[in-house]
Amino acid sequence: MTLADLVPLLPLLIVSSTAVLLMLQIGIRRSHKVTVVIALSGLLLATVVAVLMMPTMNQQLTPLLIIDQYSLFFTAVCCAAAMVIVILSYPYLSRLDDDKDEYYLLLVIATVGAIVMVSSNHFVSTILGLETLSMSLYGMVAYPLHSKESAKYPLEAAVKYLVLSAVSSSFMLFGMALIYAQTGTLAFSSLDSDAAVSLSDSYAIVGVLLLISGMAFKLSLAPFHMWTPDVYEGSPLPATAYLATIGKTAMFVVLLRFVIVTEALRYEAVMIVFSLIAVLSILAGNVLALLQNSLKRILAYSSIAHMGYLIIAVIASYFATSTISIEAVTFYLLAYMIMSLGAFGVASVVSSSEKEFDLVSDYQGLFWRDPWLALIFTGMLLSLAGIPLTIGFIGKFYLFFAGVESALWVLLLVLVVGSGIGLFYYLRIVYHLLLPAPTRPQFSSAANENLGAYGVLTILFLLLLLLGVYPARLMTLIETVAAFI
Amino acid sequence: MILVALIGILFLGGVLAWLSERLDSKLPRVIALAALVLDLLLMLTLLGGDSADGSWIVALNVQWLPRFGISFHLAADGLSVLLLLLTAFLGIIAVGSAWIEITERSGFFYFNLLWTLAGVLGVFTALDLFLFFFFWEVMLIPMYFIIAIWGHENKNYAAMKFFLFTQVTGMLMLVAILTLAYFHYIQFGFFSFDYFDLLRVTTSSAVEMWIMLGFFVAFTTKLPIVPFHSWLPDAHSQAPTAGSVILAGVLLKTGAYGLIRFAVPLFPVASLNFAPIAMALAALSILYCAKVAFAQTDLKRLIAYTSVSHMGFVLLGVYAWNEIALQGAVMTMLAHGLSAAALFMLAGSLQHRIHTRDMRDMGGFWAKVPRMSAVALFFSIAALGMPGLGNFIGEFLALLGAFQSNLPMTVLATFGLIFASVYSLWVIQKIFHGEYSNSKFNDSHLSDLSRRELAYFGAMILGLVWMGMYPQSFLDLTATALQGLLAGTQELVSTVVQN
Amino acid sequence: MQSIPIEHGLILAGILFALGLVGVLTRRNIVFVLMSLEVMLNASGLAFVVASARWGHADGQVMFLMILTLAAAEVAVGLGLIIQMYRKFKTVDIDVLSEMKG
Amino acid sequence: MQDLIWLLPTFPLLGFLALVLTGGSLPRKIVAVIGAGSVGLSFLSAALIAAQFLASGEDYFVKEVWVWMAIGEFTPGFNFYLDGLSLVMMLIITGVGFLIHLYSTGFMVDDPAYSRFFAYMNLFVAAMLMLVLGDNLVLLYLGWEGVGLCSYLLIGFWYENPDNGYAARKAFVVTRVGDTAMAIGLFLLFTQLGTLNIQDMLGAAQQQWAMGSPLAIAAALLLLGGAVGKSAQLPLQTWLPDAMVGPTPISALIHAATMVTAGVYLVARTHVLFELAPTVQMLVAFVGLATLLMAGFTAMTQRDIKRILAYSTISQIGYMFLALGAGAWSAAVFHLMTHAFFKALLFLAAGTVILSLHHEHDIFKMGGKRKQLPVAFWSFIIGSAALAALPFTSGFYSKDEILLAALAVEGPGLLLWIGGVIGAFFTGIYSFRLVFVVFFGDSKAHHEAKEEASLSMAVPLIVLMVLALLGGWIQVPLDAVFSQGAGHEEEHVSLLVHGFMIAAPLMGIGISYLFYMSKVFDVDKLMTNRVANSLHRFWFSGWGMDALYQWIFVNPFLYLARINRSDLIDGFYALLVSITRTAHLMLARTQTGYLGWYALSMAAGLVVIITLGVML
Repeated sequence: MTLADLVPLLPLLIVSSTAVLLMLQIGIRRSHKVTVVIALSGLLLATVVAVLMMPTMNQQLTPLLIIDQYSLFFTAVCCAAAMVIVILSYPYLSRLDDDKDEYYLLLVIATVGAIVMVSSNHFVSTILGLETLSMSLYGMVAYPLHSKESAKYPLEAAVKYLVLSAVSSSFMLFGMALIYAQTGTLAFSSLDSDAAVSLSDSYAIVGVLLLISGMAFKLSLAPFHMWTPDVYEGSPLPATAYLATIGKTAMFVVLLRFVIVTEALRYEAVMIVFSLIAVLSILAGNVLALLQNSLKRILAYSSIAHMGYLIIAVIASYFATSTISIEAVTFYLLAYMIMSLGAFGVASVVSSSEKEFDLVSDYQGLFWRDPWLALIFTGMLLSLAGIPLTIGFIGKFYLFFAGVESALWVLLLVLVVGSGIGLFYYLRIVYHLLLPAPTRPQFSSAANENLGAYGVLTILFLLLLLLGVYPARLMTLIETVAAFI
Repeated sequence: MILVALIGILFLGGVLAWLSERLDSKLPRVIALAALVLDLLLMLTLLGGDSADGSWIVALNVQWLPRFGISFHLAADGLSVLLLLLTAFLGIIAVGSAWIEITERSGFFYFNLLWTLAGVLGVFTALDLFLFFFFWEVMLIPMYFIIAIWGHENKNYAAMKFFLFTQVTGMLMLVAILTLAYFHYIQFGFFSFDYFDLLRVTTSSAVEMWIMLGFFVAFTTKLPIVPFHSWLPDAHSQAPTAGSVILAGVLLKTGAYGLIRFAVPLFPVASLNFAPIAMALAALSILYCAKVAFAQTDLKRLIAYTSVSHMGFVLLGVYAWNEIALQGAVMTMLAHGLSAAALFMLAGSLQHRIHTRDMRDMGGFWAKVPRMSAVALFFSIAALGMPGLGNFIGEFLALLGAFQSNLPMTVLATFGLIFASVYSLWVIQKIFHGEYSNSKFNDSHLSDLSRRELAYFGAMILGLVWMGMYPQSFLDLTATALQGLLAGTQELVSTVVQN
Repeated sequence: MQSIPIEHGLILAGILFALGLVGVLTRRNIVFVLMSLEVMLNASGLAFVVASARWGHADGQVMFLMILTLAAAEVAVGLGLIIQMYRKFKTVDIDVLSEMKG
Repeated sequence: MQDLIWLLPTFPLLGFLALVLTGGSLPRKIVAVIGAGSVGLSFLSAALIAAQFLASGEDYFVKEVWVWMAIGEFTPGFNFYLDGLSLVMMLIITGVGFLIHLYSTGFMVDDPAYSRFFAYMNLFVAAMLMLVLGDNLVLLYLGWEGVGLCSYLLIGFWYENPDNGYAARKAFVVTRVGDTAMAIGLFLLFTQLGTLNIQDMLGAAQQQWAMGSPLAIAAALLLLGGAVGKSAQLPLQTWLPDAMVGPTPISALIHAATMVTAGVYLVARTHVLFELAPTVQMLVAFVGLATLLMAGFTAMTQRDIKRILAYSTISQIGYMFLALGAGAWSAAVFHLMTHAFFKALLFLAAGTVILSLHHEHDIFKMGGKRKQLPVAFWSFIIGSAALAALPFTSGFYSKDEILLAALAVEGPGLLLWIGGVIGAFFTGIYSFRLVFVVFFGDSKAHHEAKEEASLSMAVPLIVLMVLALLGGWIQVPLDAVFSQGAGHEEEHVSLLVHGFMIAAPLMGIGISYLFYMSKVFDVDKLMTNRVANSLHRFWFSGWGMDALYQWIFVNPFLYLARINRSDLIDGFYALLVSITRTAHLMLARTQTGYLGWYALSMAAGLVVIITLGVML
């Protein structure tokens, strides 16, 4: 392991050292502002480095990590998203009557986990990254525990998340064990179709299914979705945002790599299970969200559905000749990150750790009270619904194309039906935004207080539109990146 | 470039109108009007440019999303130009009808109005199927806002229904488009969504039928045709007047345009095989909706159902697919655009005056508002297909053409003329004839048509008479375009028949 | 010497795993739930050890060490939460944590 | 001058526009001038054109104004076609029309909507002229629908009363049924013959269609449908009697003189088709016969003066159809003309009577009007004489020709002739029943009648009296039009035949004299007889046709409309919605919030998945 080997690890190292730095800073002198600045600069540096390294880098670093354009792409994306969440967290936590700094520490560590995951092509690194991520997330979910009137039920959320995700981890671990027992390897690459041993025989296939179930839990796919709404609702909004975006994305990248590299879809069993999961998630997610009144729960259920959409593209990747299905997953993950960050962001801008405004009715008439914020919110919701002019539409377009290319007509039909139902609850929120404002509004526009958050939301909104109208550049980038997986 | 200008002006005008509200609440309507008039003038420069070989008057084609071979391809031939003119004209009328009716949040209202129209213009000029779909969807959201914000008592339900119907069927069309594009990829080895590339795709008849159905459902939902029509009555009865005008006058026509431009030319064989069913549906919706219309008590619902009934003639004409029938369909689109819009505006101005749409409360208005009654009489007469007015030309030609390709369905459809007379005269009887009584409503504001209203009703009356007495000026405009479409499909069909 | 066939080891692990899972499902007391989790995690650890014995290289055992730490961490966080929970509700019955539903 | 033929419809049209656009703001004098004057002008020009045309001695004359629409070979234009037939029609329309307009200036003088009335009237004249002058069927259809519209507007002229509205709608819809058949006929003709220009079409038909070919039969039948609707013949005659609720001049102009005879014009115009379809032509004859008898019976039983006249119109048009069926085209047109004269006369006279009695319609509430209303009285005497076809009146000559033609038909000729004679007999009865009851006997008028009508009303009556008397000697220039038509050369018919034809109406008059004048027989005593009574009620109801249609068509339509007011198809989508809703509620119940339950669901999912995997 020479010094040169450390270069590809730079983003990872930067973020980890940011974490160390934060610990030191906390040890020396607590200051919310300074903490945020350190975290932001660390993440920013990591993002920039990742972007700069992207064009050239393609290197397997120890059996555990693969640093290629794909992993770097998502490293950059995750770090950027983490920055957004940091900026959103600042005003949210500012009223918390308790130490705020460790929250950012946890956040950064979680990001380390995420980076490890997106660049992992080995079971060990998968587990390593996953657990780093989850552990820190437990903390973030439970963070406002001490505050006098803690917003929702962080404790309940944390306990549920901890127990259930531990269960799912054990699923994954046991699955890995079985695969290992069968094949004697823990690296994805040595499980592919021309490997000496096949996964199909005896207990290895069980192992694969166990592994998939575990992953499905982390991605909150039906039938492992039940924890999602409760944990989303209970956690502080920025934590929810993190869970919903970076948590999901990192896991999905691992899933994608695993499926693509090992060509697990060769096995009928896996194929069927995936199809089943996709259909169940799309239907269950959308139907459950239908008449919800809690914004967080709606977004939770809708995330279930969106993950289901993505699985369709994953399935498509097996039949497809071109890489479009992989590009579809990549693009849609990015799109989903932008839009759900935006949606949660709007909610967290008006909320704070004391009082979260979570009911759809809280936002009644926002369009006339704070047009800009409402416009952003509307944009995010419409994008989630897949309406043109937004990035969400291009994402949907990718998914549809992937499905058509692989002739997955049934799944496409389910996708259409699901999105149809989805329209209803997204528009329901939009409709509330449009209603005449109530005489005593729940919250006043917070534009002046936290310009930072407004700014970052604006940037997200502009990205949403730009990539919705002219995504050509991004498309070509993703095309090149996707070739590496 | 001029086409981009046309669309851009509306998008910009919309934004301007919205912002200008901060300065003065009267400014937006002026800006909207200005933008539309400017568009209309620009369009007039397109007239007379139709080159004889049926090619395109103006075209613009630049790369947009190379990954999928998607290009930003706008073009207009006679047919498009005619519909563009209709759009701009009705847009102006709509602004006129909203002039005093829309008081709160006028800025955002005109923003939505202009963006809807911009989307429609895009639909009428897009020659890249992705772009077409893009605009197809773009026009929905602002329309949703118009209904959901400025609508009447049951607006949420109506707006949601409108959106779900059009959006879900739109997704089916997206799947169809993508499938077609993918087959193009298989056949020619590169991605393209360009109209002319996709015209060359040939697939197995079964596949072609399925793809065609994808388009058909989307278009007939917009048109609309039984059994996909049931969003229309709710949308219309709840929408503000200007919304109804745009909806009935322009949005419905996008469905018909889609059928003429895409559904049939792209899938000539499938359409040929499907024509009997399509025409049967047309006849069904003509008769069925005429009957349901007669039963309505809500004036706007009634007019909405009559719209569905009239659109049946369009579908009939399109699937007869010969020049007379097509010209008939186009004329019906134009004439119905005017007459239905006018009827909705009358209904709107009545509601604006007496705050009810329930015909059971009305009666004997002729004595109170003779001018309005005369205008209403004129447009109901037009709606029931009185010769000398536009609607007659359209329906007569459509039936005449259809008769040559499908006799029984045409005969059935012709009975629609009887039903039309039944409901049209019933409306006149119920509202304007009979004894006047104001027991059911407060008629303190029941005044006759103002100058402004007279002006735009007069314009529409002139339009209908023009269409009825000298339709040639419109027929000539579309002739080459339609003949081109016909010729194209003919040779495609013949080649397939040979194979 | 006669080595134990790998299947036996895996079956044992499987049984442990199942027991743990059942424990998580049935137990109301959160402490026991955490213990059952431990059982599940260690069951998979056992499976790894067995497997690495079959292939005769260390990967599996490394994995097992990782699982140990991981489980420790899980429990650490878990216990912390239990304490908070006991403070709030004066009970360790997980069913009190059911305010969010629907 | 001929080239100015387009002026004919233009004058009234301008009048219409002027009256509409001013919207009743003009003083009555000017309205009267515009309304009557425009028609007068077009009558003058019509007369001049007619003179010139007859002088020129051409067979026909076409003036192309502009191309209406041109798509492929479908090129109908606004072209005017003038020949003997359209000449006669246009003179009747403008001439009689002008007289009636003149009359109306007096009749409507105290009606609030004076200018609306004349606007409609002018529009009607314009449309009617388009109908008869159009050289292609599409243009004819335009006029055809136009007159229908005007008839609707004028029947419902007094709109406050819903019954008038009902009558108006009934008239429009019932005729629309016929029009629809006609429209289909047009489609058929164009699809088969490739043109809708009447002359070309007829020529093509003669070349392409053999005698009695099914296509010809279909086409003729469909056109007949239109004719039957407009001309109130069986089975579509029900609307005309109700149409009498309109102002009396309307009944005179539209529902006696001109519009209702449009059917006759259509058949005569397209007679070639009917000659190609002999069966249909025979059908025409029998439709005419049945109608004239049915209407004759009914007319005898009516009490409303205008309904009596209406039924008499129906039956007279029946005669015209009889003539058409018998191939005596010119006889039909000739009777059309004379009928226009005397029926207009009768209606206008009836108008004065009604007006003088403050809109009293029941003849048995009238009586002894002989003294008060001399003009009306003499009008009625002459009109009824002509109607009953007494010798030397105009009606005599026309009806005479018709009956002879009917007799000349091979096959059922005698039957047709007998029917016609019986009809004439009834005509005698009901026409003079009216005269006797209204003008003789003692005055039962409770309210004192107004004095004789104004000059503007008297003059037209006098003119029409002259025409009704002497119209029989007018020579209609139709030989060129129906050259190949079955021109029945005067074969010698025995004096007996003539005797019957003269005697029949006289006997009728005699009988009605015995009943209503000298009261030798008592009507009321007759009514006590149950058979006679029920017969009377049957006839009075117009042979129960209204009830029948109500039962067959109207009620089912209303029923269907009522049950499906809220669109069944919408129910399907509502069902989808409720399904999704229930699904949501059920699924939402699975989100219990209990950790154990969640873990259980995970375990269950795992088990399912693994079993699935192991199965496969």
